[in-house]
Amino acid sequence: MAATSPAMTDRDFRDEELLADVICRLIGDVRHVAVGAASPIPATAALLARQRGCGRPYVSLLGSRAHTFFTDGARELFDCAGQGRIDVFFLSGGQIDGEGNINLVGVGNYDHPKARFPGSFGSAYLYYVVPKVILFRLEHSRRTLVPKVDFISAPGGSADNVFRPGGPVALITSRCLFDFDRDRRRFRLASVHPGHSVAEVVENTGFDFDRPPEVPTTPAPSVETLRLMREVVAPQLAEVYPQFVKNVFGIAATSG
Amino acid sequence: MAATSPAMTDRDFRDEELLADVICRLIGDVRHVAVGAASPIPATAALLARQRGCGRPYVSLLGSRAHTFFTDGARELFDCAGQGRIDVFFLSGGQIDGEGNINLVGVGNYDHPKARFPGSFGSAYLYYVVPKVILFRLEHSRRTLVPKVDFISAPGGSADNVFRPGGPVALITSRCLFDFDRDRRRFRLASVHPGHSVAEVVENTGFDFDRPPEVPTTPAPSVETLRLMREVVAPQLAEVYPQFVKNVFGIAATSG
Amino acid sequence: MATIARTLDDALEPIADGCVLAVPRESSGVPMAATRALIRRDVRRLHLVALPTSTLQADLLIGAGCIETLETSAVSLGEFGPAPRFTAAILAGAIRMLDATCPALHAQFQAAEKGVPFMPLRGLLGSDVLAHRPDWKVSDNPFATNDPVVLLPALKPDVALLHAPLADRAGNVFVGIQREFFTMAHAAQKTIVTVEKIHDGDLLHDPLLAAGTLPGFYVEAIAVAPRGAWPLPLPDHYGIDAAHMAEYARLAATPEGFVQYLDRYVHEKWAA
Amino acid sequence: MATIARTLDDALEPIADGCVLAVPRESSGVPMAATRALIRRDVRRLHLVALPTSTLQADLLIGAGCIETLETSAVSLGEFGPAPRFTAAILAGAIRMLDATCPALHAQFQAAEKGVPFMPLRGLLGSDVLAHRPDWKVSDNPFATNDPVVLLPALKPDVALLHAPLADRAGNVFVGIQREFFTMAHAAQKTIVTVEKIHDGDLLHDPLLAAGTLPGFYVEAIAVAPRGAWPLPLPDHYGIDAAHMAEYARLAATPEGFVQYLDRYVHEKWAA
Repeated sequence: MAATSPAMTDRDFRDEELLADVICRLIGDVRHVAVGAASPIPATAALLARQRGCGRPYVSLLGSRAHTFFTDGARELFDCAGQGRIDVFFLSGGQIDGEGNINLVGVGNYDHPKARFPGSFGSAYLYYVVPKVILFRLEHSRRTLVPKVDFISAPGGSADNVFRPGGPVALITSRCLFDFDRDRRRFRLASVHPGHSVAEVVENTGFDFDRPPEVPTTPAPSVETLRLMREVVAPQLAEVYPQFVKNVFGIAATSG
Repeated sequence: MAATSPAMTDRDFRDEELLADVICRLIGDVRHVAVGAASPIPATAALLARQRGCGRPYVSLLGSRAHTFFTDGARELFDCAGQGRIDVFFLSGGQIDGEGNINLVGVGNYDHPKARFPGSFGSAYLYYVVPKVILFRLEHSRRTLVPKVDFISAPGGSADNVFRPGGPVALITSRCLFDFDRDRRRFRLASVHPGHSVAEVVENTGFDFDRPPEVPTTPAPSVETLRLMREVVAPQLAEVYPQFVKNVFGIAATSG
Repeated sequence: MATIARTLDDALEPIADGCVLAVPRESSGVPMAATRALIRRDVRRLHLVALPTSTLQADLLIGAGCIETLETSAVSLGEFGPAPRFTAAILAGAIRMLDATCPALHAQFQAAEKGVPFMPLRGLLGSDVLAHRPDWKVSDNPFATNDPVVLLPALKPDVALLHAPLADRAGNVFVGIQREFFTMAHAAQKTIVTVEKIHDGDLLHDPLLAAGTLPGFYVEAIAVAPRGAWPLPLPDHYGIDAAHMAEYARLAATPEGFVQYLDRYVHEKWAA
Repeated sequence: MATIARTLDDALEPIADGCVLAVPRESSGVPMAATRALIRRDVRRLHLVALPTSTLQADLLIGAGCIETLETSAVSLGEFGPAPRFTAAILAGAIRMLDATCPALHAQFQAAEKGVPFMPLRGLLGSDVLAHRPDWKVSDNPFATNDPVVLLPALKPDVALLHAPLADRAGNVFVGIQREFFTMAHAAQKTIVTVEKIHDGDLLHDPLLAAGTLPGFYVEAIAVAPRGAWPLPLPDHYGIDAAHMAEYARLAATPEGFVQYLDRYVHEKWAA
């Protein structure tokens, strides 16, 4: 079914597949992963994790009818997270800064912005209560990864007296993977994707971050992982992300 | 269907039928009447009102599957009342006092009671928010209608700064009908049921109340009202009140 | 993920002595087979929360000595009269009673469901229900002036115990319009459900069934218990067993009669 | 009691200029036929509350000049890119924006549903979402020490406007798992629903349908609008019209293109 070449090697993968594989490892062994709107790569990763885990974790894709375990309306995701039942969620940002603050609202002054993003969605809540929030931003530039966000949709850390069981654990971009140290509120370069360099990451990152003396290369997805993604996961994604599945996996969307 | 004698006159009615007729008039022209647990006579009155009103008001009987318009679980009645959508509700009391306070909990000291009633049910909320609460207590004695209740499940009136769109409008007993004056927090004798007297009411009432110089007799239900109750309403009641329907209307309960 | 337990007793294992156990009202589907199994197991010191009221279930558990604290808005046998063991226990001071009012309990479960520490509620002010609940607080509504409002703390039971018509093998449970089952399962740490029968297929896949289905990830264990609400009703399935309720009311009127009832209907005839 | 309106315009009559209008998210059933009818009627100064987000609907109403205030958590066209008229209006300062976060809006509707003045919510502290909402307050949790919590005021829309699969002649509306429709209808003064078709029989009488049915007494008016969510999806009924969404994104990128879109799809072809 998947539009792959017959002779697959370890290098025959697309960036999206590498990122989904990385995110799948970050998800780990958990009970329930929820994926918000407009997040096709995290959705791929979550369904891959469920495929590998033989049905564990539960995966709820916002906007999906087939991949949802919610029957109590639009608020259930948030209630469920408030109950501590959502282990992993994904957030992005028009801007993300070195303290893990994310901006989904706009650039410049709030009342007279220079650019406007869609809005904060559920971030101003989920970032606080979901234990493992994985930040995801493909565009890795000084425009997106900034010293200080112009608007805090949700902060990377909170004062000690703020109820905050959740927060960021990592940031993945098209160039690299950062871990987040919650105590120090700082990112640390964890690995650089194949074909990219530490120097390039430094040059394109607007905030300071820690890095070990030796930065590993992000491991490529295995042949079996690629097969699972293309043959099993991709068709499941088509319901919510028809364009993405068509562009990345070459699968035509079925009509809704 | 109804077990009535063939030749019906105005006197051929039971006490329950008189009371249901009185309550039906108290209900008036409203949108939604809700009836709580263990209230067969108010339930008769509400269904009679709906029958007369050609489907208006909505009638929701707690515990009924056929007579309920609620599909959001056990809390919907209370939410609905909080929204101002329930116009009439019924409450009773092991004790009721002259200020309209009701006691559904017990007699004597709360921690060492001499008698215990089932409990306050929803009274401590509905009495405040439902505009027309009709108090209903068959036993009219100095034991039930007391100078001061031992436990206030819900007060008849509230301080000016308490949110209180609702409260009592009347108290109906086996002997008479009282109106309630919310401003003065006092009952006023409105009518005495056929076969009972003002003197008897005074003797059996533990609290002070107002009364006009001439106290009318509660009018008897019309032939048409009795027919509606017996032939149309009674069968509808059997689902929730099989014992009552059997005892009052002589209709055998169908199995559930 | 929910598992279909081999036996009812296996499913009930998480209900430990002393736990906070939430159960539903009579007209929603009361797990009576499970209740009898708990009495046979001789569970002790339960903090029973009946949302929002109870009938036979609370009375039976009280009579059998399983209850330390009862938190609810009312207990009676409805048309069959007062709840005799409840009344006797209160008069004897044998249980700790937390008198509530129905919407307050609903609000407390909803607070737990939403992961918020408390929920405001109108009403209550000036009542002795409020006066006897030091765990409930009066606060000023910050969005108005001179507007007191009651704040109720979130109620998070250890276990919610429910009876429903159907469950599938993935642990999804069809509860229909008994929506408080959702709130109870959301609020509780663990949820145990007895069902009339197992549904072949996935309850979430049928749009009609899905609308009344509690997803399996809220459910700890499921046991099949046909007529598991008996002698209480299961809406749309069976009605109350009026003759049995009358017999219970008669027997439970005395301690001796209650023991006879237990022998006849809990310990012997209905033993696993 | 709900009435089945003769025409869509008749049903929409309660939506007056300047009213607070609540609408649902894309994946629940957005009343797009009704939205086009409102634009044709040239409704003005709406305070639109999209629970919790919006896509084409808000963008179209903004572009057509119907919106004075927008209260929601995000507006975009999803896979089809940013919402161009929304973005342009914000940059031009043409609408008043109340930025929210999804669970805050849900909590505000739930407060109205429960008849309580406010609802607490976790999160939010330290965010600029909170900083720009003087109508939200920070309070101390009275059940703990040094535990700030945000309080959100009840949000009671004048009208909730929804699209659902079915309604019956008694005004009951089948909404399935789109439970936020319940909360919206409970919270709103009036609720107007467009439906794919009329169901013969009573939706409340079938136990399966009843579990997903909003009772008619919450509903002011119903109009039949087949494919009434088009080009947005109606769950379990039809998907999004991707080609149309791409065309919209392309045309609405400029004011001139947006006018062309209105002419083509709102004013002419689809006029009643």
